[in-house]
Amino acid sequence: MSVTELTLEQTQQMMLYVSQKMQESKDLLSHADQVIGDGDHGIGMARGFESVEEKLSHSSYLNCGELFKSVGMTLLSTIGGAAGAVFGSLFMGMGKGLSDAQVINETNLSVALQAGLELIQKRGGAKVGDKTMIDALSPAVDAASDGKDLSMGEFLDKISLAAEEGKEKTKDMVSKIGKSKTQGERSLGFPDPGAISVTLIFKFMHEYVRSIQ
Amino acid sequence: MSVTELTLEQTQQMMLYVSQKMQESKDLLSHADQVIGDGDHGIGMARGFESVEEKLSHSSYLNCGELFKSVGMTLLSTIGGAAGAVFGSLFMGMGKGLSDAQVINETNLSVALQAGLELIQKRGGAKVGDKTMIDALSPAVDAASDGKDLSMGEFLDKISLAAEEGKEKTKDMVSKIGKSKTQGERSLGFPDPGAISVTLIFKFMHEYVRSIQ
Amino acid sequence: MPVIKKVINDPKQVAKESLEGLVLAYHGKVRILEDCSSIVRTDLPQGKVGLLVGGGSGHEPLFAGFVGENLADGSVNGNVFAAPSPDKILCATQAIDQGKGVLYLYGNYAGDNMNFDIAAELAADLDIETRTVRIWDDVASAPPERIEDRRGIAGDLFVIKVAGAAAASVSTLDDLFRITTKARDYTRSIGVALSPGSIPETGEYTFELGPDEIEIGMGLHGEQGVSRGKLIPADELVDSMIDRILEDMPLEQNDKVCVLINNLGASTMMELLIVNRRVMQRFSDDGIKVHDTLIGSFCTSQEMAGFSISLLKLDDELEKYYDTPADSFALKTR
Amino acid sequence: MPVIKKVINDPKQVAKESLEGLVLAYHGKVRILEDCSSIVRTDLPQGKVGLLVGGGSGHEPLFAGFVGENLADGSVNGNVFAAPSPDKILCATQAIDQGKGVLYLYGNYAGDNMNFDIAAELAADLDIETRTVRIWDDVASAPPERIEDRRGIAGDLFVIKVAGAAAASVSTLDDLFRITTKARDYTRSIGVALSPGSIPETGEYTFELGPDEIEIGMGLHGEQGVSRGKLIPADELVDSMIDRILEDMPLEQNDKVCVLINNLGASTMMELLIVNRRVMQRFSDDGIKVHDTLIGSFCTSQEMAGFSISLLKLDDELEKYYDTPADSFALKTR
Ligand SMILES: Nc1ncnc2c1ncn2[C@@H]1O[C@H](COP(=O)(O)OP(=O)(O)O)[C@@H](O)[C@H]1O
Ligand SMILES: Nc1ncnc2c1ncn2[C@@H]1O[C@H](COP(=O)(O)OP(=O)(O)O)[C@@H](O)[C@H]1O
Ligand SMILES: [Mg+2]
Ligand SMILES: [Mg+2]
Ligand SMILES: [Mg+2]
Ligand SMILES: [Mg+2]
Repeated sequence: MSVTELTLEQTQQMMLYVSQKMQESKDLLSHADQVIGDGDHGIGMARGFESVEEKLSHSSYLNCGELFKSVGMTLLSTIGGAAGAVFGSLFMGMGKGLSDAQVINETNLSVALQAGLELIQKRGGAKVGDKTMIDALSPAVDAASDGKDLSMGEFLDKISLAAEEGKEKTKDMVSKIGKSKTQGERSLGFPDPGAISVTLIFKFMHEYVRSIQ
Repeated sequence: MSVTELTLEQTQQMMLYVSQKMQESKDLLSHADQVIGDGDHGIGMARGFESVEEKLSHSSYLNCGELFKSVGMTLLSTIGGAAGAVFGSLFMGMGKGLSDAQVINETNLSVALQAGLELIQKRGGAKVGDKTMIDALSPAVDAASDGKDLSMGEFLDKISLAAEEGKEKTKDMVSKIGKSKTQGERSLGFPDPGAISVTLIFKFMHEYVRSIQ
Repeated sequence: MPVIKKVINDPKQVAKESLEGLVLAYHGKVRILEDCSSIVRTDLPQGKVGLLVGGGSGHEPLFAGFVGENLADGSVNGNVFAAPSPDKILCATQAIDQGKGVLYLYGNYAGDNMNFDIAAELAADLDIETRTVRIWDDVASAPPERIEDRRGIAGDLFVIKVAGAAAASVSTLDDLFRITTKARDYTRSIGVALSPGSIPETGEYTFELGPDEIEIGMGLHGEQGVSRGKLIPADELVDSMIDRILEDMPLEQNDKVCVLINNLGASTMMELLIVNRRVMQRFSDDGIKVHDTLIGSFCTSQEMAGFSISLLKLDDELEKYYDTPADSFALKTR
Repeated sequence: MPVIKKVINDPKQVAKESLEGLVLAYHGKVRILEDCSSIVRTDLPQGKVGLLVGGGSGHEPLFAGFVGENLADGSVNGNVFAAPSPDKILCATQAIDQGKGVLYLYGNYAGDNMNFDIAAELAADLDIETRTVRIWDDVASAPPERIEDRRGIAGDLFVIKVAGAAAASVSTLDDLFRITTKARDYTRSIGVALSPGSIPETGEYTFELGPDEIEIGMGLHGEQGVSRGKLIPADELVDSMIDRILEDMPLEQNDKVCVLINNLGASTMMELLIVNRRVMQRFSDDGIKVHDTLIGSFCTSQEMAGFSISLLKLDDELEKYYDTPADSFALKTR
C-alpha cells in the first residue's frame, strides 16, 4: 500500500529516524570535511541531530510547521558554524512553508523545500555551482516541484536521486564559498560535505517512508 | 721503534688528531646521551674540539703546560654545560700538572692526569660510582701512576684499557650526578656518555702514538 | 598516523571546560553567561559602546583571552572550529549592551557571518543596535579584488586591540565602526603550517604533510592552505611571506607598523624569534619603522606547527588606540 | 620516527639568531653583549644590586625573555640545553655590576653549577662580589631530604619575578640573596610530558613515548622524567600532580599561592585551561587562595608536548615583591 501523505505523528517519527541515522553518519561526514574543509562537519551534524532526537522525544507539536521549525531552531542553536545556520535555516524555512499543515505531502513539501532553499540563500548568498549544499538541495527542490501525483515513497526517491546527482556534480566544482574556498582547484575531485548531508537527509526520509509502507 | 716521550710539537699534533677524531664521534656521543641524558653530549664535544682544532692549527706554545691549558680553556668556553666545565678542567688541570715541561712522558702525564682529576672533582664533587666520566678517568689515573718504564704506546694502551673498563662499569651504576640522575634505576644498563668521551680521548691519543712509532 | 594525545577530560566538553578554566584564571574580571558559551567583563563601564568578539573554539587564547580592559567587552565562543549560534550571540549582546549598541567583530567565515547576521536581526527585534566588522587579513586566501572573500586569521588581534581601545573612548557605535574598519583595512597577514592540527572529538589530524612540505597560506582551522611548498631556510621563507604582504599593502620609508608573529600552536619560541630577526632586518633595510612587536601563541589551531606574520600599519589615530594600555588574560600591554 | 621540521637557518646558529630576534623585539630596552651570548638592560638604574639569570638555550622565552624592568638585569645564554661558559657569565657580570655585586640565579644542574661557580671565582678576582641562588623547584626529581639534588624547572619564573622586584628595591646583595632564597624555598613544581622534544642540531627526538604513555616528573631538557605512566583524564592527572606538590609543601586554609601552568612547548592553550579549571577547583575545595595565575609558554623544551604546574606560596614580603609590576619581553604584569 503506497502512502501519499504522512501524519504529524509519522512526520515526527520520520524526523526521529533521520536524527538517529545522521548521528551514525558522523565519521563519514567529518572525513569528507577533512579533505576539503576543516574536518568537523560530521561532529556538528551529529551534535545537532542528537539534540533534535532529544527534543523530538520529549515534545509534541500542533502542526508540521511547528515541528519543522523546532527541528530548525534546535539545529541552529546546537550545530553552530556554517552547517548550523544552513541546516537550521533549511528546516526553519520548511516549517514556515508548511505553516499549520497537519500532514505532509508532495504539494506542501515542495513548497516547504522551496522556502527552505530561499531562506538559506538569503542567509548565505550561495548560488548553484559554488560547491555547497545548495548544489544538492536546489536540484532536489526542482525535482519536487515538477513531479505530480506520486506516492510519498516515489516522491522522496525522486528528490533523493536529484540530490545525489547534484552532490556528485560538486566533485567537478571549484569551491567558491565556505572553508573549502581557499583551496581553489585543490577542492576538485571531492564532493561537498554539506551536499552529502542533504543527500543523506532525503535518503533517510525515504527509508523511513519505505519502512511504513 | 717504541717512543718513550712526545715532543711539544708531537703533543700538539696528538691533540690535533684527538680533536679531529672527537668531532667524528659526535653522533655516537649524542646518542649515548639521548638514552640517559639530554642528548647533546656529542654536539658539545664536537663543538669544543672543533674550536680546539682551530686554535691549535694557528697557535704555538712555549711548553706542554701552556698547550694543555689552552686546550682546556678552549673547551671550557666553547662546550658549555657539564662537559665544558668537566673536560675543560681536565685539560686545564693537566696543563697545571705539566707546568713548563717540553715533553710529555709516563711520569709527568701521570702527575698531570691526577691534577686533572682533582680539578674536576673540586668543581663538580662527583665521586667514583656516581656514574660520570670520573668512573672512566679515575681508573685511568690509577693505571697511569702504577705502571713503570713503559713506552708511550704501552702506557696509553694501559690507560685506555683502564678507562674502557671503568666506562663499562658505569652500565651497572645508578646515576647520582648530572642530567641522568633523575632517571635513577632507569639509567641502569647504559654507559655514561662522559665516560665514553674519556675512553675515546685516551684511545685517540694511543692511536696517534702508534701512528708515529 | 601518530596518535594524538591530549590532556582533556571529555572530548565533547573541551570548549566548555577550557572557557571555565580561562574565567578562573581571570580572578573575577570576567564572568560566564550560563548556557551562552559567553563571557563578559564584570567591570563594564556604564554607558560604553559595546564590543563583542567571537568565533569557534580551538584557537585559544583567541577570542576569550582578549576580553578585558580596553579590549573586548565580551566573547561568544562556539564549539571547536564552529561559529557560535545566534541565540548565544544574542545572549552576549544583551549582556554587553548599555544602550549605545554593540559592534560585532569576528573573522570572515561563512559560518560566522551567517550566525552573527541572524543574531543581529534578533537583536534588532529587541531594539539593540548592532554593527558588524568582519576581519579579512589573510592575503593568501583571495586576491585583492576579492578582499571580502578573505578570511580572518591572527590579524584579529590587532583589530581587537585597536577596537577595544576605541570602544573605551568613543561615544557612538558609528565611531567605533569607523575606527575598527580602518584597523581592519590596515591589517594584513600570511601564515604557513609545518604540521597539521587535530580536532579533539575526532582525534584525527585534519590533513597530512610530507616530511619536507609546508602548507602556504594556512588558516586557523583544519582547512588546508592555498598551496604546498618545500621547507626552506627561515630567512628565505620570511622574505617570501613579507613580499607577499607588501605586494598587497605597500609600505614606504618611514611608515610605521606593528608586527605580530603568531604561533599556530606547536612551533617553538626559538623559531619565532629567528623569524622576527629576519622581519626586523627586512624592515630596517627598507626604512620602515617597527612600532611594536608581539610574538607568541595568540590565535592557534590546536597542535598545528606553523606561524603567521601580521602587520598593522599605523596612522596617528590607530597609533593612539594601539598604544592604549590593555589588560586581559592573554594580552597585557603598558 | 616522524621528521622534525623547524623554521631555522643554520642549526648551529639557532641560539645566537634567536637571541638576536628577541633583542630586536624589545625595541631598545636590552642590548646584546657581543661575543658573550648575553643581553643586558639598557636602562639599568645606577647603583642597583645586580641580578643575572641564565642557562642553556632551547627553553625560550626563558631566560632572556625575563630581562627587564623589575625583573632580571641580564641573562647569559648557553647553547641549546648547555649551560653558558664561565667567560660569558663573567662578561655579563661585569656589564651588570654597579659596585653592589651581582646575584647569580639559575636552575640547579651540574653544568650550570660548575660554570657559574667558576665565573664567580673569576669575578672575585676582579673584585666583583657575587652570590648564588640555585632554583630546585621540581619535586619529582629528588626526595625532600635531598632537596639540593632537585633541578630547576618552570618555577624559575616565580623566583625570577620576586628576585627581580627585590633587586630593584633592596640596597644590598645580602638582602637580595635572602629574599630570593625564600622565594626559591616557597616554590614547587611538577611536570609531565606527552611527547618528546628535539635538539635542532641532531634533528632527533631525545626519547620515545608509546601512544598512551606519559613521562611523569619531566624536566626542561631531553633528559627523561622520573617514571612512565598512562595518559589519564585531565582532572585525574592534575589531582595526582597537585597531591605530589602538597605532600612536599603542605598548604593550609587561607594560605595564598600563585599558580603557574607552563606549556613545555606543543600543548594547546585549550588543555592548559582545562588543567587550570581543575587546579582552581581543588584549591577552592581546600580553601586555599589563588592570588594570581599565569598560563602559557614560559619555560619550554622545544617541541615537547606537556606541561608543569608550579606553586609559589606567598607571605607578606613575597606578595609585595610578586605584585610589583614587571615589564619584559615575555612577562608583563600590572
Ligand atoms: N553560504 C553557504 N550557503 C550554503 N551552504 C554553505 C554555505 N557555507 C557553507 N555551507 C555548507 O556548509 C558545509 C560545511 O559545514 P560545516 O563543516 O559543519 O561548517 P564549517 O564550514 O563552519 O566548519 C559546506 O560543506 C557547505 O555545504
Ligand atoms: N659533576 C660532574 N662531575 C664529573 N662529570 C660530570 C659531572 N656532571 C656531569 N658530568 C659528565 O658530563 C656528562 C654530560 O655531558 P653533557 O651532556 O655534554 O652536558 P649536560 O649534562 O650539561 O648536557 C655526563 O655524562 C658526565 O660524565
Ligand atoms: Mg567544517
Ligand atoms: Mg647532555
Ligand atoms: Mg568548522
Ligand atoms: Mg645539555
